[in-house]
Amino acid sequence: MYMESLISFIVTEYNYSAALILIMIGMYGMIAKNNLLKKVIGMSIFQSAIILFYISIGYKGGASIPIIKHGSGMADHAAIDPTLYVNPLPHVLMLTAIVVGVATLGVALAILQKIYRVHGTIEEDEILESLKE
Amino acid sequence: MKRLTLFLVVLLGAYLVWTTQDLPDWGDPASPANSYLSTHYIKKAYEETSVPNLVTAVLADYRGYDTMFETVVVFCAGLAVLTILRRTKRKHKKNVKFRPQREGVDIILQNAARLMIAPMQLFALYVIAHGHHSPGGGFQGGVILGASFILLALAYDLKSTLRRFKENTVLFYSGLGVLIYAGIGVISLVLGGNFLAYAAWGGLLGISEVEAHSYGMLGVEIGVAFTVMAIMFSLYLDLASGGDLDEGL
Amino acid sequence: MDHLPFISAAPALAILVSLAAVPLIALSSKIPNLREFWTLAAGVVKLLLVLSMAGWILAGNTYVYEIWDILPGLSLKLRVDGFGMLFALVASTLWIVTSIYSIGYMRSENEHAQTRFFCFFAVALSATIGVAFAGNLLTLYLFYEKLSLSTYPLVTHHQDREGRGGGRKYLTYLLGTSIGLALPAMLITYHLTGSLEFSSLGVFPETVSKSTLVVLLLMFMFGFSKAGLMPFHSWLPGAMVAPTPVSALLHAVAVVKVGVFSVLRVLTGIFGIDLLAGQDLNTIVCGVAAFTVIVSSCIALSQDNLKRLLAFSTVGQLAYIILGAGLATKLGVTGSMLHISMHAYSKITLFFCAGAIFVATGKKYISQMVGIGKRMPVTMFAFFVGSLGVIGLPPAGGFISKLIMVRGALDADMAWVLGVYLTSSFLNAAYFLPIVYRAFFCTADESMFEDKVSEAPIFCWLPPVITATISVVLFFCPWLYLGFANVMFQ
Amino acid sequence: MNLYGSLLWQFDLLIIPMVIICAIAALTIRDLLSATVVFGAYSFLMCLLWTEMLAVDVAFTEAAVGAGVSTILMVATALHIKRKSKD
Amino acid sequence: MMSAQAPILILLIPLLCGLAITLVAQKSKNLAFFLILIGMIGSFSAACSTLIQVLQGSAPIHYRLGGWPPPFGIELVIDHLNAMVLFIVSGSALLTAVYSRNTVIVEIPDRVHHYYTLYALLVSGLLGMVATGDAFNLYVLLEISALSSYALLARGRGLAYLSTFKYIIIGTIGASFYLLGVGYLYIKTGTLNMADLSQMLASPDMKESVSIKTGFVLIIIGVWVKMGFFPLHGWLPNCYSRASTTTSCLIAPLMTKVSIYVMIRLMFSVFSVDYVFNTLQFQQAVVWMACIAIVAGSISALAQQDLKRMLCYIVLAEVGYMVGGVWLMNSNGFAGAVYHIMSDVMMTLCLFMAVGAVIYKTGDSSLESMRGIFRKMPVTATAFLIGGFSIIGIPPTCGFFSKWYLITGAVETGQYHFMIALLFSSLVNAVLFFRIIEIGFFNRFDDSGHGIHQKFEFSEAPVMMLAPMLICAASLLVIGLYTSFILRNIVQWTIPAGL
Repeated sequence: MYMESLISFIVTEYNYSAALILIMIGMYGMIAKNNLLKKVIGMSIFQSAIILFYISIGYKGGASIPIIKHGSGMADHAAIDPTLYVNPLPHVLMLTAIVVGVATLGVALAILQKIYRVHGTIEEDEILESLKE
Repeated sequence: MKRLTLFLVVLLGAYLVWTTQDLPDWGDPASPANSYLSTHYIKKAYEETSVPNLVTAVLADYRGYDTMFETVVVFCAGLAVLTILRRTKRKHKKNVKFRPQREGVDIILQNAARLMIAPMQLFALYVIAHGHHSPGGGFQGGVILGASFILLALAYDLKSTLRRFKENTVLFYSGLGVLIYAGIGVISLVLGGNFLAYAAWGGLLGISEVEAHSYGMLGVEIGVAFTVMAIMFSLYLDLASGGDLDEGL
Repeated sequence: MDHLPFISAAPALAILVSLAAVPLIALSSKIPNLREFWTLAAGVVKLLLVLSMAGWILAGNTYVYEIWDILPGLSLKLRVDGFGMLFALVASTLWIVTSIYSIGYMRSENEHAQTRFFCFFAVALSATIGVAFAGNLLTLYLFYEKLSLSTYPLVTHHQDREGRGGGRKYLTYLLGTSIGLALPAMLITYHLTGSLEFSSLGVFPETVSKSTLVVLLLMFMFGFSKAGLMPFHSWLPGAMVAPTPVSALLHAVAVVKVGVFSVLRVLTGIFGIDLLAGQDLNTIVCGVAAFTVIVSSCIALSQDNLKRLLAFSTVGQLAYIILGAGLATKLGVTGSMLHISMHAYSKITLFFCAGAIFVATGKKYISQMVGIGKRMPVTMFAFFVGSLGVIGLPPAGGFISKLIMVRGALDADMAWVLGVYLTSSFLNAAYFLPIVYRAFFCTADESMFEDKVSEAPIFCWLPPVITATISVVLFFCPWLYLGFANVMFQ
Repeated sequence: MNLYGSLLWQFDLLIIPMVIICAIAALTIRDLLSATVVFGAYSFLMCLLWTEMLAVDVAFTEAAVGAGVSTILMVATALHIKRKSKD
Repeated sequence: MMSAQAPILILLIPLLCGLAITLVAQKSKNLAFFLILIGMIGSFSAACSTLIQVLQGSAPIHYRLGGWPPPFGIELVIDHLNAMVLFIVSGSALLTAVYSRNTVIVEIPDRVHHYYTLYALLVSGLLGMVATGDAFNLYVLLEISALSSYALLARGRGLAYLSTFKYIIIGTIGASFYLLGVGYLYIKTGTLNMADLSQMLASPDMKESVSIKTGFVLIIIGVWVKMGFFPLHGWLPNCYSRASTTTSCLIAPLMTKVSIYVMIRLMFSVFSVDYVFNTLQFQQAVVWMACIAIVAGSISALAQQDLKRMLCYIVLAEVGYMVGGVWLMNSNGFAGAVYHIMSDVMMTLCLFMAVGAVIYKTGDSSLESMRGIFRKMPVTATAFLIGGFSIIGIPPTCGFFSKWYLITGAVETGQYHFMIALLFSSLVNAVLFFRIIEIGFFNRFDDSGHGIHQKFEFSEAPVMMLAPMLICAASLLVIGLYTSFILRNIVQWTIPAGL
């Protein structure tokens, strides 16, 4: 009984859980990693995991890609059955999020290169060491 | 410190995973997210905009304001990297220790690139233009366009690429793209509609309002493509050369 | 009060006059005579404005003027009643006298930054009048803070290390207590009563518990630390680093009296004397004040620096005034209001004399002043009259106010307060009279001054003579001030 | 138990562990160049996952941006700095 | 017709001007400055027009972007609260733009036009965040302002790159938390429009939902990261104090205040008073955290030897004021917080401008650089003084009145610890500013402890820096004197129902 509900939980929600686990991996990388590039990688993982979360929201069992079938044979203004197409809204939102992700990545990498040029290293502890001297 | 972070992260993760039991089942067509706004878009978008790709319709029209700022984000990132990294004086050159060295000229690579670039760009244009009917649109096409220039720079070298596509031109295109997008919005504003209300274009172009939506979207997708292409290339330029546009990877 | 309040901009004008003088003073910084003309002119105009209201006030009217609607339900408001009028009159007459004196003092000492001095002097005066005419507690607080800040450059005028220390102490005590104690007390009062208007009946409803009242009372008394109640008194001796005219006006009249005035306003206008007496809060007020009276007088006995002695004497006299109000009887409060003016004239005389001595001889310490009376008889005679006023002996005005307060103590059946009064007067006599005695009566070889020492410039000795004269005149006809004080209880 | 599993949910179960493994690997590999390449693989797997969830536009973008340009930018940076990481 | 379009013009004009700078002003620094000025003036006048419209009408202005009706398209919703914030944000951006004339050329000589483009983008991002009525759109604009601020902050002094990198990491965590929280809301309600969300969230089973609660917490944490609320504040002082003068003038006052606005908007326009304070039980804890933020911010400010760092810690303490005020759960505290948004923008701006002028003239930002300031730069010193008085809370500057309301709110709900924290911070601020005033007022001493009255060269900052600074200083007094007007006509309308 208990086991069954657990399995049902896993089966019905595993995609969300996967996204959340990835979010946590990314967050751990961002906070705990010593190497700044690793932090950036963690950041990208974090962001794409959130995108996964949103995409999971938009998925519909038994539906097709969100492009209306049209042209020959399909009446233009016939009533469209919403169950046939997956939810387009999360996709739209996540296109934006991907772009934001790459933008942030670019800026972070630029600053990273600058830091390397100034401090000669991108290990956080070494930078802090060099500041103390 | 690391242990503590790990512990906290695991704790937070476990809590968040636990909360998912409250969420609707994955893939449930009747979940609120899949039924409320989404149903409206699926039912009405084609009728209202004559664009069958729902993602494009929602992206460039219903939520066109978001997308404009998304383009601005790209533009902003390009400028940010430029402002942070770009140097015109080369006094710091000695500090760059691990500068990648280019050894010789790889003829196979160059010829392969030469063969590929033209189809790539053609495909990119197709992606932009056909975004109404198939997956794709300004972003994807723009990225592919940008990638074609990156490929050129990788196969040849940065300087010869820059001769074809000057840095100032890159910046000009990036600004131009956003300007096209915002300009379409402003013109609809001047034509008496709200900002980005493509329907206002109908009278000007002599087409129905529904068609005007479709054309408006094409226009903004082109704008997006300009900006994304230029900025993707510009990001590569600055990051690969460390900011002095001297030598790439 | 039967009469309707009289709506007029006169109180606001009286405040603005000295503010308006500030740009004029600043602009004429290159021409000292013109600069000082503006100062004096503003003083005279202010005095005339204040006097023009006196008749109506004596007839039992009040002037009301709403300056600005600053918070919903709480506006910046001026209201002139007898008590405010009394204080404003004291401050504006003494401003003129002090201006004359400071012209003499600053010029003969050749002080730097005189323009700044006169500017901030004018600002401080407008703040003082503002406190006097404040129509509610918020307005009072606003002008109170303005006074603290505008006097800082005056206290630290010399810009030396001593000045920095004194100034630091000055602001720490004044701002610290006003923000830390008076402001929250005001807010809690507002929360409890919904009003900050002064009313002779008090504003607190009966539901407020006694413990809350006690806490609020203490917060107000110590919050307005310009009143110098111990343990928040030590800024006053510290602030004596200022040039003498500043000490004279600010620490005999403006600053400290503003503190006392604020405390009295709160006691009579926010708490109300009926509440004080009824809830037995007056014992607390009297206890705190009596402690300060006795302790500060004892400290004054041991001082050698004349200005520090005067400072501690001021602390004692201020507590004396609060003690009078703490009796919570009509006579006690009348006496303490009256003592504000009497003490002001006497104490400023003493400060002027100390400054004149410093100008003429450069001496600061009492032990160096033996025999000075023979060289500077006018100054020292004024000093004598001033000290009589502080001690409370005829023929100086201080006698009258002290007499009324003593009668108030008898009325209130608080015999121990009577003891405090008498002890304090004895102590006052003990530290003042020896100075005068040794100044006049000493053998020739004891005298520390040579023949060439003579009176200070006329600008320096005339003002103390004037104030001493006023002090004596007030003994014979205190009716004006008494009238103002009595109006409060009609 | 109501299963709305995707068209290829077995496929889904195959990719998700791989994505997680790639994510962990990208964070733990000490050679930064390898880490960025593994990160490129992560992006690509992610893109597959989205395709399989019928988000074609997003997958297309991620293939071009995430697996393509982002990886190039990271490689470019990794080549400009010391390749070895301490953790 | 134009007035109907005013809401979009507020952020569109700076955006277009920013683009124009990139396109045409590559060569000319003067043209870039001219264009940014045009953009800011246009934005400010549009904001004024919107504010007037809001004040005249009683209902909020809805602007449909693309002409689509609200839940389907994005809309701008402008009510009293954000009309006020738009006005103050565009106004201070205009002042900073004027101020930047001299500093930018000195501090970022090579990239003036890019700097100004990013400046315009940041401002339009902030304005967009304030104007929007859509939860996801807020995220996009948040990222625009974040990205442009990364670039602006990175071009700072000293270790600016390092602190900016930290800010990127922390800021991304914050923004992503916000995004995740919006995801939780979307998954349960299926909508992103704020008004629509609040209707959906009003139903009883939503109130009990764990995921909605999680969504709320994630969103609030995300916003707190952005405003630097205790204990998520570590990045802020380093980042803002190392920024260049113009950048810190622009970002330090605006970023935190806009985040506060976002917090208020989300708490009361998306969720409801009942939900935030009755269903969730965080109220006490948040007020305690605000108290700690205030006390910790003030004490850290006291420990600083650098003027800008000191101001940054004061900003942190002020964030505590506003968060605490909002979470006090009564109308006076809320009014105080909203009023404080307005006054705090102006007073931090005033102080940062004054300090910027000192740095511009002396090249030094330590406390000692203020020595002799009252003689050398009397106008700057006056502005600094007024700003300082306002931070301390001396009447009639506006800082006093916001404190008045915050304390009244604390007293009314019996949360005396918040009152004590506020008073403590006032006292510490008094010490802080009088320490500086003392340094500025006294000269060096000679051996006997007397001041050396050397002749200082009268060396005031340029007019372009002084004028905005003085306007700021004057506005502190004006806002203070018009408190009653502002409260009656604006703040009173912003108080959410049920508070």
